[in-house]
Amino acid sequence: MNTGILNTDLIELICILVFFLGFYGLIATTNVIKSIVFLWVMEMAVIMFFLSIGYNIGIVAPIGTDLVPGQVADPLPQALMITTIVIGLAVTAVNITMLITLVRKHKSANWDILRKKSSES
Amino acid sequence: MIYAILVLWIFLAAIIIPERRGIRIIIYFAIFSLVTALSFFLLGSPDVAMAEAAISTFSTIFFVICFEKHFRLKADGEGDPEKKEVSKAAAAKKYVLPLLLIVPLFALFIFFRPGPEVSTYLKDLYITRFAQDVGGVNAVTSIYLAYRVYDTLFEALVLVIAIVAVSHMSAFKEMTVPDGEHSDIERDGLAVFTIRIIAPILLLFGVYLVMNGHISPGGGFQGGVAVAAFFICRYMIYNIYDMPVKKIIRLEEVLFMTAVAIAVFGVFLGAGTFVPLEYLRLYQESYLILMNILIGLKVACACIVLFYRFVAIERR
Amino acid sequence: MASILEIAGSVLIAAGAILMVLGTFGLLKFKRFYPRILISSKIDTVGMLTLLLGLVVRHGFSFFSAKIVLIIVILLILNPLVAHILSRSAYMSGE
Amino acid sequence: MLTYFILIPIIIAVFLYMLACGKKGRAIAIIFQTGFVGAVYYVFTLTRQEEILTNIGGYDSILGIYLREDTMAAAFVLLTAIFFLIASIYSFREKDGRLFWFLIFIWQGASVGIFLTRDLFNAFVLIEVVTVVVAILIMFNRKNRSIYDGMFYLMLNVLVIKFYLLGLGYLYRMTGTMDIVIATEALVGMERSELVLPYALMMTAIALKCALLPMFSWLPKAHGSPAAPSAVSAILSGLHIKCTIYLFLRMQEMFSTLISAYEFFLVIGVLTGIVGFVLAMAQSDIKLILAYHTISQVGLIFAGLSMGSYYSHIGGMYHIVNHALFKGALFLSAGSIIKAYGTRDVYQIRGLLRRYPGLGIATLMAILGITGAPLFNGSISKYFMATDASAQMNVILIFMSLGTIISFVKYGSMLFGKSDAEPEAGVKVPAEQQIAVFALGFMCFFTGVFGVQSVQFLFNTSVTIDRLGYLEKAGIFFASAIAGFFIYKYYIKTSKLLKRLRSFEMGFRSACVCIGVFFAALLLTVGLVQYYY
Repeated sequence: MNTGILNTDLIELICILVFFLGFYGLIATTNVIKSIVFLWVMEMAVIMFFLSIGYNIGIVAPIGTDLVPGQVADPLPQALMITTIVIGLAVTAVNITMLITLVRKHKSANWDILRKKSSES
Repeated sequence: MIYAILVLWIFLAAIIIPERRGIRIIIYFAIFSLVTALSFFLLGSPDVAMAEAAISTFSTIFFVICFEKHFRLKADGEGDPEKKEVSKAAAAKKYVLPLLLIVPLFALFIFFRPGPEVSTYLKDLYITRFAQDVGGVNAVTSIYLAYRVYDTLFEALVLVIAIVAVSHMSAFKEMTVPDGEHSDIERDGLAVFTIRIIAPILLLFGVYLVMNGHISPGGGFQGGVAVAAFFICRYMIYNIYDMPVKKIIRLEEVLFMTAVAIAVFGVFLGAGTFVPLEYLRLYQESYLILMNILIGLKVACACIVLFYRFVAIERR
Repeated sequence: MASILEIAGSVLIAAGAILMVLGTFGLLKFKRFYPRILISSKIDTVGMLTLLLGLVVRHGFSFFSAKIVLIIVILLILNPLVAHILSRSAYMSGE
Repeated sequence: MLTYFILIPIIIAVFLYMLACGKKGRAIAIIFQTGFVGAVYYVFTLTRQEEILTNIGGYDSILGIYLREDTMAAAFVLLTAIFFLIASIYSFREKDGRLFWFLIFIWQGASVGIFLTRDLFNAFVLIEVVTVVVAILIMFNRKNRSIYDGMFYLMLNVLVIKFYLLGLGYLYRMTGTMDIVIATEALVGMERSELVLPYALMMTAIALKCALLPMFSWLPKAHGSPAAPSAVSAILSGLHIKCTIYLFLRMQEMFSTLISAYEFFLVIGVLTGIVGFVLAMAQSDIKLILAYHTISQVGLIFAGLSMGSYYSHIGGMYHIVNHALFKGALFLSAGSIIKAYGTRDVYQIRGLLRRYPGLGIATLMAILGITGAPLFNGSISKYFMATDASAQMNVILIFMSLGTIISFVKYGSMLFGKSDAEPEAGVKVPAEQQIAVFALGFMCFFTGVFGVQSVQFLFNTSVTIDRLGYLEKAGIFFASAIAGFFIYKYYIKTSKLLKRLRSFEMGFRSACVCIGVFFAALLLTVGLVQYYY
């Protein structure tokens, strides 16, 4: 049981690390396409965190009859995360359409240049 | 084993940051998504892993088209007038300065991290109750389609809005490509031949996922994307742009309305309580299958439209 | 009886793993594109197939094995295709 | 029962979009909105006795999702219904109506959903729906820089919602539920130090959506966007911000047994208020003046809600409603003014009262409301805020209202005078727009005269106003109005610093840094207070 807690702990740390890597990427890059990629990376980190709640070695998927609560993964975060992923897809599609329209207009995908050219027009 | 994969995961997330070449970013991102899906599976959630694998394929297509457009336009036009040779000191400044914020933030985060106790109250309730409440075998689908179908409806709504948004915000108003303006893809005989073999299997797999969502991993969403992939294969085989997009969008809206109606009559009104006990199981299973089919078709429609918009119209 | 099958399966899995390690070594050793694609398709096809066959042998005749056989079939179709497309596009872009 | 308040607008939205009926569609829209107000009012009266609960699906225990409508939620839902009715009347002749009504109706349903839901994950889903809808509406006419604005808004909001989700994950891990009420019960026995992180994560997300101090850069872009229809700007300022303030209240309530960062939000609120009106003074675009003013008013609301006394809380709550009324009136009239005069420059528009008396009077009433003139609604909420406040706080409030007055002297100078940009006699403001603007303007007056009764009606609590204290406030208002007029005339008009501030703008990366800084500050404050006590 003790090792089980340690396991979740380590995965949680990794998730936070990737979350902040994504955040760092957002601050450090000037390219909008890369920003969208990093938003996705952050989302993956959050989803991984949700799924790792209650993780233990030897845990199985919550599928089947007569499940024992101690041995299966938590089904609620999984159901919620499917929702999150689908929303992420929709938002990314909207985002990229906006971006392509902008790129077509200003011939650049740089945050600073886009801002400058947008306020000119 | 999962730790080895997670280390690779961190490495892939980190390696995207300094990368400047678009094609490499896409490749790293695709591998990142695949590794994520694999670790989801190892964490005991095959449903999410499938959804992630399906979605990452789609978003990779989006990114490819976006980068392609970007580079072609950059090469066509005058390029950026402001573009200067970036000195090493400036580049270092760009990457080192944010660290001054991120590292303390990370340290603070670790410092204030709450303890590792996990409350399993709700989980235990779900595990022990879902079989008799909802009648499914897959707990995830049961929650997704019955306990929290209210969330799922809004998730479906976001896709509807996204499609409306994509066609509204695009630089091109038309829904279909006029003749003679296709940007043909370079096609290879062997590839077309193989895709011809694979495509029916893909369709079969998608239908299997949709129909068996309530008893095995998968479900409407994952299956729907696989069905959409079949139509992508069709595009790759014949290189045609004759998708009736308007009709598909209309169909998607009708399916959404139907899904709302089924959810209202199946769950919100508490219809399960009025069904005689000997038919309860039948009622519950048919509700789950019906809902899975509706959502699967809806998602398939949405993905087809999105793919078509991006590949046929935005790419021009 | 089962143990013989298990041993045979384990041997196959080990062989697959060794093939993969050798392939990775080759991938690092060669610098040009075409040798690399040659090696990487070895990893994909031979190494992976041996490993999966080992799993099938270990598990005997079951639903699980059937699914793995399906994976083997898909791999057999797709792997050569991927290698072909990669080398073709490399050739066309003038590598 | 409550489910249908959310689902029916959405179903009608998709229905209208599918049938693609342009002129019939808007008639259906108005009829539906009127009926919706009636239905909401009926439920509103029901909630006076007890709160209404709906268990979706009727599953036992806490397995499903609960919707609830209590006194506070009922007031917000009523406000939403009335506001959307007026906005619909205003934009009766909107071009491209098919898409417009589709998005407006979905927005309405999702907003009502945010007010009613008890489930935090459901709130997340609804917020995402609203975010995408708003992003499309911001760039509705696809002019000038609106696509950049829309993308900026969307990406910043999508980024910050990840913080919310991570905090929600921690909360779920600790309490094992996502329901606000049950989580409140579960949190009682917890250690304070454990909750610091989820609190900070979720509050950062909410603070960005409320446009608190370092993170307001998206708001002027979104609210002042030239491409958005005026009704959209009005709803954004009047209602959309309130959704997140409502969530802030609920979240504070949930954590209040262990964490109360009231001092932090008080300081941030005051600073936001000051920065907001300073930037508003610098602008010359009338929509941007109003947009920056929204920031200032949100700061004031946060200050009122965080002061901690009963009366200041009531004042903050009432100011939310008031702000919706007068900011709605101002944004709607601004839309008509821009159409009539063909310019957005505040210095070129003159003689509004003479040309368009209806619009002019409504604008005047709204200005009197927002500056806190006696007999108008702003004065009531500001009076309540100042009732139990300390002496320093009183000074700060007077200073903030002085700032508001100064910038509205500038805005109000549109009402009088003469200029070249005056329109030909032919340009007419449609009747329904005048009706909508006038209705909101009149409501500012009405809720001011019957202030005490309105508070009792909306929030179901009893309040009293001390006549003498109110007179004193009125005296202070007149004094500061005169002071404000002279400050505007002799300092603001000629100030070089303010002209430089006009081009103040944050890029995306700086906005991300601001999020990080705010998060760190909140974490440190809440964490250090914990060691201090």
